[in-house]
Amino acid sequence: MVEQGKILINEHVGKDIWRMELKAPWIAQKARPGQFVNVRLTEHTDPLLRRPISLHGIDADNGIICFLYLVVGKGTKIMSELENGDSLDLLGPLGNGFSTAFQGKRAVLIGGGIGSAPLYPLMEMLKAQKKSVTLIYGAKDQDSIVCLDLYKENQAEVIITTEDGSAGEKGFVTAPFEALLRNESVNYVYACGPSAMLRAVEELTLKYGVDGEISTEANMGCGLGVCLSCSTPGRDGKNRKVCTDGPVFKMGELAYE
Amino acid sequence: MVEQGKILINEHVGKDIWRMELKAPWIAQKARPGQFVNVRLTEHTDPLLRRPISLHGIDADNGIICFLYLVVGKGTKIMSELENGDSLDLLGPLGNGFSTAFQGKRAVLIGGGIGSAPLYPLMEMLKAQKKSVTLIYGAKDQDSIVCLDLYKENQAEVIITTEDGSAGEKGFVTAPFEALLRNESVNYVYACGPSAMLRAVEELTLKYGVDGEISTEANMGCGLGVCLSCSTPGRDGKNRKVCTDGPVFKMGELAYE
Amino acid sequence: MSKVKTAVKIGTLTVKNPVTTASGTFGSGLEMREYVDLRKLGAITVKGTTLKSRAGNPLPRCTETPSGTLNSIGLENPGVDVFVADILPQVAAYETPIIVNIAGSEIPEYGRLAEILENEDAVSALEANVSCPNVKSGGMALGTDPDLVYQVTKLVKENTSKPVIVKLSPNVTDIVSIAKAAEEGGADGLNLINSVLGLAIDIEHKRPALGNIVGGLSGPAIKPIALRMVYQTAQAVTIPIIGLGGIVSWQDAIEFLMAGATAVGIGTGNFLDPATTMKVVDGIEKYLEDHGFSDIHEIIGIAWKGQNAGKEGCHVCSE
Amino acid sequence: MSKVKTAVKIGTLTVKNPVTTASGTFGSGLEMREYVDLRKLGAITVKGTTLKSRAGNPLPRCTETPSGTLNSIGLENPGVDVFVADILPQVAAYETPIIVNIAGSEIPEYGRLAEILENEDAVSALEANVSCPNVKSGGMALGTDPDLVYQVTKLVKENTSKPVIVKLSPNVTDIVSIAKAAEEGGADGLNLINSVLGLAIDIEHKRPALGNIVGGLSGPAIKPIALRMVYQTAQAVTIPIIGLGGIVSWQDAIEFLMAGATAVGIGTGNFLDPATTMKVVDGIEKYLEDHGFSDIHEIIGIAWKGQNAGKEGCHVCSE
Ligand SMILES: Cc1cc2nc3c(=O)[nH]c(=O)nc-3n(C[C@H](O)[C@H](O)[C@H](O)COP(=O)(O)OP(=O)(O)OC[C@H]3O[C@@H](n4cnc5c(N)ncnc54)[C@H](O)[C@@H]3O)c2cc1C
Ligand SMILES: Cc1cc2nc3c(=O)[nH]c(=O)nc-3n(C[C@H](O)[C@H](O)[C@H](O)COP(=O)(O)OP(=O)(O)OC[C@H]3O[C@@H](n4cnc5c(N)ncnc54)[C@H](O)[C@@H]3O)c2cc1C
Ligand SMILES: Cc1cc2nc3c(=O)[nH]c(=O)nc-3n(C[C@H](O)[C@H](O)[C@H](O)COP(=O)(O)O)c2cc1C
Ligand SMILES: Cc1cc2nc3c(=O)[nH]c(=O)nc-3n(C[C@H](O)[C@H](O)[C@H](O)COP(=O)(O)O)c2cc1C
Ligand code: FES
Ligand code: FES
Repeated sequence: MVEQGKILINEHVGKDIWRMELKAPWIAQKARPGQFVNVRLTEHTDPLLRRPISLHGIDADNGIICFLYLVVGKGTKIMSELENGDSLDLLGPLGNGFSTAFQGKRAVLIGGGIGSAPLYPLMEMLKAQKKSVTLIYGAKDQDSIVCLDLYKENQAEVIITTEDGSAGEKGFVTAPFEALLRNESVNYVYACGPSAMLRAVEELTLKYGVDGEISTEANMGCGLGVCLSCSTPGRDGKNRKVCTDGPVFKMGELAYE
Repeated sequence: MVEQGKILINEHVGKDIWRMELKAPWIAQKARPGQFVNVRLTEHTDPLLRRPISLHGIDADNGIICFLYLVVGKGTKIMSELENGDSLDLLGPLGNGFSTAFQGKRAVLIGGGIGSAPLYPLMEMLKAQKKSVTLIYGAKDQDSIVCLDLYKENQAEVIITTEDGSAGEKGFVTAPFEALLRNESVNYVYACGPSAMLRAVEELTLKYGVDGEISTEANMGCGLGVCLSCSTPGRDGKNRKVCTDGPVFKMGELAYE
Repeated sequence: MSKVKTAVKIGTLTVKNPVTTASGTFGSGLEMREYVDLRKLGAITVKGTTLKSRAGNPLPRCTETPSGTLNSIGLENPGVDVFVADILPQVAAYETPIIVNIAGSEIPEYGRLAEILENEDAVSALEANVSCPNVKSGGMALGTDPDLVYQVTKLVKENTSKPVIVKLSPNVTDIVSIAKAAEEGGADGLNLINSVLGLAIDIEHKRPALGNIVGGLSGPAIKPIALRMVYQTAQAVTIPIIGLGGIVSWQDAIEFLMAGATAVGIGTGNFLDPATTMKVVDGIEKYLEDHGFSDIHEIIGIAWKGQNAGKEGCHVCSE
Repeated sequence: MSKVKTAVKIGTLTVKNPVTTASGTFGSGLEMREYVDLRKLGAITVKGTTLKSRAGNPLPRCTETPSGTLNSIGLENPGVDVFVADILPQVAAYETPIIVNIAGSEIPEYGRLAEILENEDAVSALEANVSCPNVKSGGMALGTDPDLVYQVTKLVKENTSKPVIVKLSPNVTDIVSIAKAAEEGGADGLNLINSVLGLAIDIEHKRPALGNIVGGLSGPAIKPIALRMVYQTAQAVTIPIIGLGGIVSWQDAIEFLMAGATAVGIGTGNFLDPATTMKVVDGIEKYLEDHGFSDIHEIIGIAWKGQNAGKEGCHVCSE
């Protein structure tokens, strides 16, 4: 569906990070955690393509969705310049979303940088299903850590790592994650972040025999499964479309070169 | 000069016609009636080229300039969507402008549609030089006639024609113009409007032996005299650049095919 | 129903309106059902099909350029057998003519593909994509050599009774000579243009932005190139042209029709707005009504047939 | 003064930085003095000059397309004699190397132009524009035939001691073969690309938007095409390339350098922001400093020389 979302809030929340709330009742009604929206930035032709942005908040009751986004280039810059009341052309919800039907109670969510965006609605859903949630949130530095209140409000355990040690443990998410795997019972793992992080997390889950899912990225042409720009090889030798077969894949499903 | 103008007013004043006031002290200081500004509409590349818009108001003391523009395509549409406080990238003032050093007292200004835009600051200048000014203003219909108060405030005589007769005389500017030429003493004529109108006006001035100037248009690439997109043949067989040799030319200077 | 006639013919195939999709930008059509009424399209042109399945090129396969996209998909597809068995019947259910885009890396493969598809009633026409390098002739694309284009066309024609469209590569000095070669080979129609060979550099990583290095430029950026080729070719051949390249609105489509295209294809435009095809179908019809035309043929080529047509000169030196 | 070395050579001509202007988009340079410090440019490439004066093409000569402009100026210019007498001395006062772009409608004219300009000390190099149709050979542009490009280059070389740059047309199947012909003819450098042949339709008037019908597409829209040609050509020749086509920022310029261009030209970019050349000069220098390079040559061609270079395949079919 193409829906014109109405911007309610567009605020600067961290280093180059913005949070946008939109009234988009149709998408809010349909969306599941892990899905994304393809955002059109202009009625003109530069920038041309839509930009995929994950759902960071889904409030079906109030018809509101939320994005958490990092300004990296011209598309996200345009987003950051929009004002309350402006409308934004949204195509979605797209993609498969996370599944929450795992055995056991304990889920570990791992977010690297802006990759934490889609984990918030997932945490809410897991909490609604009475699962216990630990978030491991890795970032460059203190200023890149945002929206933690949301987790605390929901009684999720939060472990922070930063590359420069300005908040939480110094280092990468893999250290506390391996400690958890070694010392505690973990039933399911969800991860979203840079591909190097996903690879490392995936190796640990395979090593410790824990199941889980990752949400991945690829440059997209269409987001609709028609262009094959996002086609990524799986371990079984078959390609998968990140936009429609993903962006969420089972741990170990994708091949890394 | 490239100056970032700050929008003070951007109001809808007639059928598809908008009036914009900008704080642009440098341009306001330098500009002469008949000059134009080349407006950049986006930092992206579509729409790509700047759009030439005449100076409809020049207030050097307060550092304010004014545009009167008709929304005809994507560039002018973007202009119409800008809000107070937004800034606009202005290149100018460009072009030669009108000359006001004619013999005698009586000037007739002829504006066709949005072509009336540059005539207002000209009228002000002529009035400051104690010339008497008659404006013949032709438009499609009543709703396309705007900003007449300005002329009345300045004690200029105003004659209106509309194609559908919804205001003033029904018909074209040429009828009252020829009546004037026939019955009264006219020392100098200025005209700006569609090229068919300019041609008709020019023929009449030649027929009645009156001097004057026209402000003309051409699709522009640069507005700076470097691309030769606007190069227009003169009667002497030599080309003229509308952007730097014009947009104002002497009556009879250009060749019409 | 409108009284304006919008049906056009490509060989023996009549389509109810001149709007189809650009191969590779609309999947099989099934993926777009949520956004597009497939029954309302003139025809569905499906993703390029090869004899054997192909995994395609390394990622990244897509990058954005000013008003364009560069892609290097590499003809990822399940192969013609899977297409015929699994996909074709589902698309056929929508009763819109299906044009199957075929590609081979050697000339005989085109004949084989035509032969296989000849048995499929659900296939309304074949579109031969000649933009791939011919392995046998040193790697230059098949579509850059009039002789090879002639051969491919002839071979496909010999192996099918269905209308044959030849989809030309724009990366040539003289599009008209290639178009004429296809016409002589028996083509029932032409499709122009395929994407324009381009490249982008990822300056952060100091390497080409695409995994495959070069890619095909598509989208509004190439519209003037496509229009020029349609304008020139339409005056030189008698077979109909499906014009495409950068169409994102009905106005763009009208430009192509006026330049001489008998039908139009929507490619990258689907990515911006998945309902672009529908808007173009409606927009063309409304344009014709509003301007008092009774048949779409009245505007096909009007830019050079009409009163206003001028003489083409050199844009550089006015010779 | 920065410690980074930005000087590059084209034949015997050394320019202090790699930034020049695209012929026809910067006048003689004099028109731009209000916006540009002419002394700060690597070189000024002036508007195309012909033996006799030319009035150019009918209006409209310019129209906008998505991220591009189509123009058909038709080489309006006062002729070489007026240029030499009236314009050249004024530009020379700025002490920046002047590259004179020359064009002929028959091959001998190129020789004559070279001969005339040979006497002018103020001229630092000649740039032969081979994009015009060759009247003698049926109207196809000179620059589409390797033999003719070879002949033109050789003739110009024979008539001048100054470095000779050949400016190639992108409207060819195989840019590398044309580039090699120029190199064999003795060219000291190449300029690529000239504008891409295109057309737009004015649907309101149902005719081509330009008075000349076809025009040259320039601006960001063509950047991927230009980069592809520079990338391919730089690997095939040993002479330096001035890369241009769609440069509007220093980042664009870095793309061209990484693709293998030794210098860059700014054309349509001057229309968007008359100070673009200055920003590109500064931006390149700053980029080099920020990334720890000491000489611009370290990044020239890095996209194919570097570690990250991959293998070029077919973007369509992954062959
Ligand atoms: C499924 C999915 C969900 C995403 N969710 C979020 C999110 O919630 N918050 C967030 O900040 N970012 C998210 N991203 C990344 C986001 O799409 C890119 O940062 C954005 O497209 C960059 O656009 P730009 O114009 O600002 O940057 P530019 O660098 O100017 O973009 C140029 C081109 O590259 C593409 N591109 C650049 N980076 C990426 C990337 N990482 N992934 C895919 N395409 C890219 C753009 O789409 C565009 O075509 C997501 C990506 C995917 C695939
Ligand atoms: C010296 C000069 C002064 C002008 N002053 C005014 C003014 O005060 N108020 C006003 O409303 N209009 C004025 N115009 C016309 C105005 O420039 C065009 O209406 C405007 O460029 C259209 O842009 P668009 O994107 O809205 O339309 P589009 O049709 O989308 O424009 C497409 C392209 O055509 C060019 N173009 C279209 N119409 C014209 C035109 N009439 N003249 C030149 N180029 C054109 C545009 O620059 C652009 O490149 C002036 C034109 C010139 C040359
Ligand atoms: C992602 C993508 C995939 C494509 N795949 C094919 C293909 O399989 N076969 C083909 O003939 N053309 C293919 N094309 C080219 C398009 O069909 C079309 O010719 C080109 O994109 C120009 O049209 P556009 O500007 O409307 O996209 C592809 C284009 C894109 C963007
Ligand atoms: C208005 C205009 C006039 C041009 N005139 C010439 C010319 O006289 N000689 C020439 O070799 N190229 C000419 N060109 C081509 C440019 O020099 C350049 O090759 C082309 O525009 C691509 O660069 P760009 O995208 O930066 O503009 C002209 C281009 C434009 C836009
Ligand atoms: S982005 Fe087009 S298929 Fe996934
Ligand atoms: S618009 Fe470029 S010379 Fe006048």
